[in-house]
Amino acid sequence: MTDKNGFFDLSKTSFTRRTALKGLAAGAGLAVAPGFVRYSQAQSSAPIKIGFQSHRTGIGAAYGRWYEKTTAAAVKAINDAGGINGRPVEVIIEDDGTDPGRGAEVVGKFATQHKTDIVYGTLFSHVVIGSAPAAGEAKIPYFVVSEGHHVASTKLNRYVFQPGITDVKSQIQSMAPWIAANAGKKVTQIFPDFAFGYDHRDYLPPALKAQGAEVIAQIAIPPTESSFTKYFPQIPAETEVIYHVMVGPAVLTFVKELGEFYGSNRPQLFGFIDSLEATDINSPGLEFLDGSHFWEGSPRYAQPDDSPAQKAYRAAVGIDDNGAAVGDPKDVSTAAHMFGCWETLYVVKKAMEDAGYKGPEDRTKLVEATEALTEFAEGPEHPQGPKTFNGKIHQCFGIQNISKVEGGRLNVVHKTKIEDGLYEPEGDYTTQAL
Amino acid sequence: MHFGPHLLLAALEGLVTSAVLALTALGLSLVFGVMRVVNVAHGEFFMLGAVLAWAISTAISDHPALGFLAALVLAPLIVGLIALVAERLVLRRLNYNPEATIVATIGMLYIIQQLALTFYGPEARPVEAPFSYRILLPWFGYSGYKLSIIAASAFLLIATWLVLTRTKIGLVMRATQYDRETAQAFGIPVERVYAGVFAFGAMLAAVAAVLIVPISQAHYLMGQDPLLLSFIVVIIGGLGSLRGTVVAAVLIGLSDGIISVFFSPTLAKIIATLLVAMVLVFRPQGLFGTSSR
Amino acid sequence: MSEASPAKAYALHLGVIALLFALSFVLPAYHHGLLARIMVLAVFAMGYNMLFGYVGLLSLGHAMFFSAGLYGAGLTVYHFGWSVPAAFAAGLACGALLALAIGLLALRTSGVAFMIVTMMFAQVFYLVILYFAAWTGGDQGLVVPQPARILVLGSASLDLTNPTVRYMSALALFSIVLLVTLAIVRSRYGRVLVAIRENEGRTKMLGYDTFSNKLAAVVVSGAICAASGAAYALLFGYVGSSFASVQYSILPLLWVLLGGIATTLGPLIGTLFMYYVVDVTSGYTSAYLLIVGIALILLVLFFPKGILGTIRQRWLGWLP
Amino acid sequence: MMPLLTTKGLSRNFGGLRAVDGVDFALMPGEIRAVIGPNGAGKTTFVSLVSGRIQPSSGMIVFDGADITSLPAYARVRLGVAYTFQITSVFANLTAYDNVALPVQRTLTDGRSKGAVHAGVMAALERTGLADRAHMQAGHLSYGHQRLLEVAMGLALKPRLLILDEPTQGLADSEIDNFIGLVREIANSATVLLIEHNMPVVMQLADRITVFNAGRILAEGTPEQIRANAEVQDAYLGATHG
Repeated sequence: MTDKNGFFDLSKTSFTRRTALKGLAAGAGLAVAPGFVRYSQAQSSAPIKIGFQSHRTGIGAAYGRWYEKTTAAAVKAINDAGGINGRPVEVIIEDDGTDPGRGAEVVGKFATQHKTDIVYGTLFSHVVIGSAPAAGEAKIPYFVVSEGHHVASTKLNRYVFQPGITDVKSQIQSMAPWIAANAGKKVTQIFPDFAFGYDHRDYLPPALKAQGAEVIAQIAIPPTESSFTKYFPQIPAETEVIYHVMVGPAVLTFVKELGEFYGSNRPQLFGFIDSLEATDINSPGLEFLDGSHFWEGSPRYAQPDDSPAQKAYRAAVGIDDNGAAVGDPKDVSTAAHMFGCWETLYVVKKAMEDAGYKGPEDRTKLVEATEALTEFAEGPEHPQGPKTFNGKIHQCFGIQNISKVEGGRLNVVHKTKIEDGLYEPEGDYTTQAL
Repeated sequence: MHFGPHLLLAALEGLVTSAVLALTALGLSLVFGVMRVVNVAHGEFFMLGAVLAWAISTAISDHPALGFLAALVLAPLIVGLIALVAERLVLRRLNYNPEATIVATIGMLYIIQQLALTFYGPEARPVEAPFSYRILLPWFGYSGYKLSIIAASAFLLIATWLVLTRTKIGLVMRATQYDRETAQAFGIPVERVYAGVFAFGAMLAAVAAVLIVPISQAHYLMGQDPLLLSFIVVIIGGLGSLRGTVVAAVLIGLSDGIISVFFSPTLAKIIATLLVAMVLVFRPQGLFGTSSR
Repeated sequence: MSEASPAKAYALHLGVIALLFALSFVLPAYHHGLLARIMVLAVFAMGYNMLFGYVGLLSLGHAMFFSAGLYGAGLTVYHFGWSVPAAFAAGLACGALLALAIGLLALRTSGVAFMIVTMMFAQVFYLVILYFAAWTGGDQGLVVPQPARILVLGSASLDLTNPTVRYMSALALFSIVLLVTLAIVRSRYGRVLVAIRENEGRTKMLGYDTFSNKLAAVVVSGAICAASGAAYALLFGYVGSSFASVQYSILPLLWVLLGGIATTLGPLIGTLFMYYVVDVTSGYTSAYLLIVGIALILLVLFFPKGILGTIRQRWLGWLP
Repeated sequence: MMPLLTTKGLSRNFGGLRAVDGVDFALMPGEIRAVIGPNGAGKTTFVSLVSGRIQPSSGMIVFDGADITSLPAYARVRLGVAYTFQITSVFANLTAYDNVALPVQRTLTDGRSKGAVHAGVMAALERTGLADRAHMQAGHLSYGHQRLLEVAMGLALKPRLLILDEPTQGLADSEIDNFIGLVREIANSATVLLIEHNMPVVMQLADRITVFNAGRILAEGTPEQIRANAEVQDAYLGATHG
């Protein structure tokens, strides 16, 4: 697994040595790691192979890099503790180019060439949906870390699971009570004019209505847009809260332009941190966000009440108290999502052990064992918090964080309850044939 | 917000888009007009300009204005040099064959994009504006830096226009554009002109990118949209017509801003794209081009 | 193009089809699956070559014809539960009709303007897919349900999700299109298309209505690309807007140029080559796009006529 | 007898220039008609109007009793108006065979001739003496042979009116003699309209001559009449030979 250190970081002499040393240390650490030694001596059990479909190139690359780091950390932790069923875990990475066509090919490649036991890892919804048929046909379990509602919608198939991160429908629903009670009753939504935005467009208004608040305007912004100011006049003057959720490289522009437009005299802001994943909250132009609130899956900044599990997780992945890579404060992680990789791998471990998984012939057993899971307790395996799992819709539900931007960092001010995000299942995968 | 201010804001935004677009498209238009080369990698030169601006301004981080000015000078020079090398190593050896150069520039696109991803990374990174003055209008606030982009672009366009029309360099370029063989017969070093034009075209894209990067971040995939838009502008404006390119850029930029006032944005894009396509269908020489040559 | 050696040409093409058939029984699973996909996409490239190679019209918008087939077939199955043959026909019809409409407009232009106009129409098509997200699934796309992907032929039913059935279906489509292409290219009509490519004005003065001929070529090309798209939806079960993006307009151009412009087998070879370059290099480095880029430049510098074009020029002049 | 081709008040402006200016012209079936005139007299523009390559500004063209003024070029070709280019424009990358096959298959489709493409092509190639070069690429033929191929393509169209635009330009003297024989043979089955600078060729071939000057018809008559015409001598022959 490669850690792409920026070229320009290397060009700064002060970093060169440190990066090199870090690399040496990591190599040495790997060589003496207990798990590593044990397997190289024992060689009795072949590794469990996990195919990691990663966004190495294309629009999702910033997420892909951090998903790889988290995965590497989780796999190391699992292997250090004896692997799965006593067998080491080996991760094989293929780039899907953040493209659904290539994604499906990559799933095929895992299933038939690398002959991995499962496929895992994808984030972007269109890649998940594009790859799902290939996984279903190859009958290979496909564990995604996407937060999309597609798995829970039961429109995919029985081999696709999302056990490590709450889906967006649930996230939105659990935000509504806090927004209505603390931010304001008249909400204007700004969202990207594609599927990710539609989840917010469709699920927020009913959730707010149930809390006695209302959405007074919905502003969709086309995915190709790189400048946003011209949409801001559509925000009604009586707006109390701007609910914003933008993704892609232009989000920084979005926030900066919002700042230029309103100055200090602005409505309340509530956003999904997706807007600013992998982006330093202290970037020039973002001062405007001070005092605003964000949804976070897992908090980017270390919190005073962090559990030991959370601290251990952060150390293992290699992020500092500000959620940036240890040693490079400019390399900000995708903390709000990438914990899902860690937790998903532990779910896989649990399900494989429950199923007595031995090899690809046991894949159906693995599916059934995963479906039988109901709860994940908070702990080293689930550092983000406790979760419930609905085996019928293959989706987990966890707590969500609402954080306030204060003094250039994000402080958690509210944690939702799991029940806030539960909804009626839309179908049942377990009735499908295996 | 009332309709008047809304329109004003849309127009301002449109002008900023136009200013950057005009520079980028002019680069494409020159390369296309003089060399008959469809440079698919033009957007990547734009991206390189932005990425280099980030690198340079990060290296010189004492004062944002200083870093930005250094980037404004250095980034285009480096990009121009890269373009020059590409021209020497690839385009010249293809004898500027139109189809072959399309494939070759697609190849360059992949190479530049991948190198940017490998060495710069997948994140969008901001560059601080040289100054951050917020102009307070009665209805809304507006970035003073954005207005300065319009001015800078206008200045560069006028300078380019003067070079093209008033100097010997411009004459030589126009002669080469008109007829390569004849120009050669008159002792014009066509190959050197081509190399110069290709580098200059890339530099224009890079300058445009340095200007825009303080308001829209450097990202390794940022070259795609400018490429598409520049193509449109070049065709609408008519080949090799500087005036046409600028007018078309303003037209596209403003319509992009203003149509979005009236329609849902995706629908607005559909309508705008369709309109431009129809212009091309019924006036393929562009709005300002001459019909035959 | 000449009347010589028809037997040789047909023998070669039938040989290629026989080889692909035989490969089905020996290839390892992964390559078996990959080749099925490559054959479907090679049909896309053949459709593109029809227009680009033989008529000399460089379109940058063929993704719209591919995705017209993709959505034409995928959406009729998804929303109306149409059968596989009906959905395939719907996809084909969508592509042909779209091509007719686009051809009527775009053929008023030529050269670079044609490139840009086709690119813009494709962009409109792409945005329309996003705009009607309620129907199309927008950028996320839709999964064509697995139970709907069963081809019922009389009493027999073929499950298109089965690897062998899928391979054979892809091969059948590929073979039909290959032989149809060969027949067109060797026909009088094919000769007229090449004449238009070489010198349209002169062709007019030989009594040919070049506009109608070009329009027919756009429709044939669009229909072939749509067939590929429809097959893709039915065989691989996913429709999505990324197949309508500019990237998928550039890909067939690359495949054709690599394999050999205006050669009947070039599209297959180009698609095959490109797929394996990406597949092999991506195993070694995530910077495989770099290698693709360098490969493109080297090819165009040293094999400007593509793989098969170079072979034809140097050794086998009779290749169609 | 009805004329095969008539034009009435045929004009064409390019910007301010009247390249063809109100030309009334008539051509009888079976004739070999030469059109001569100084450079820029409007000869090529005139035949381009007749063939439909460019549209007239005003006036009317009647072919075989039918008004063809608004017909596109390809439709006129199908009626039997064939045009061979002043600048050789054979399909350089196609074989000689394919070059001729294009017009042959055209007439077969139209039902204006019968048989197979192959027979038709070989007949046309044999008539022009190119049969043994059928499978050479046209671009690799010598200049003279390319001119002959051009004529073969015209012939293969089975024209009723064959327009030859400066067919002998660039040919060697020996080739010109062969060429004269060929045109005489063509005239057995088609009417020939010939633009030609080479006066000996004109005088040998033409039944009648039309002289253009400044976009108008200056004179028309048999070779003898034209040779004797003082106006023509002033405007044209004098200018060329004096």
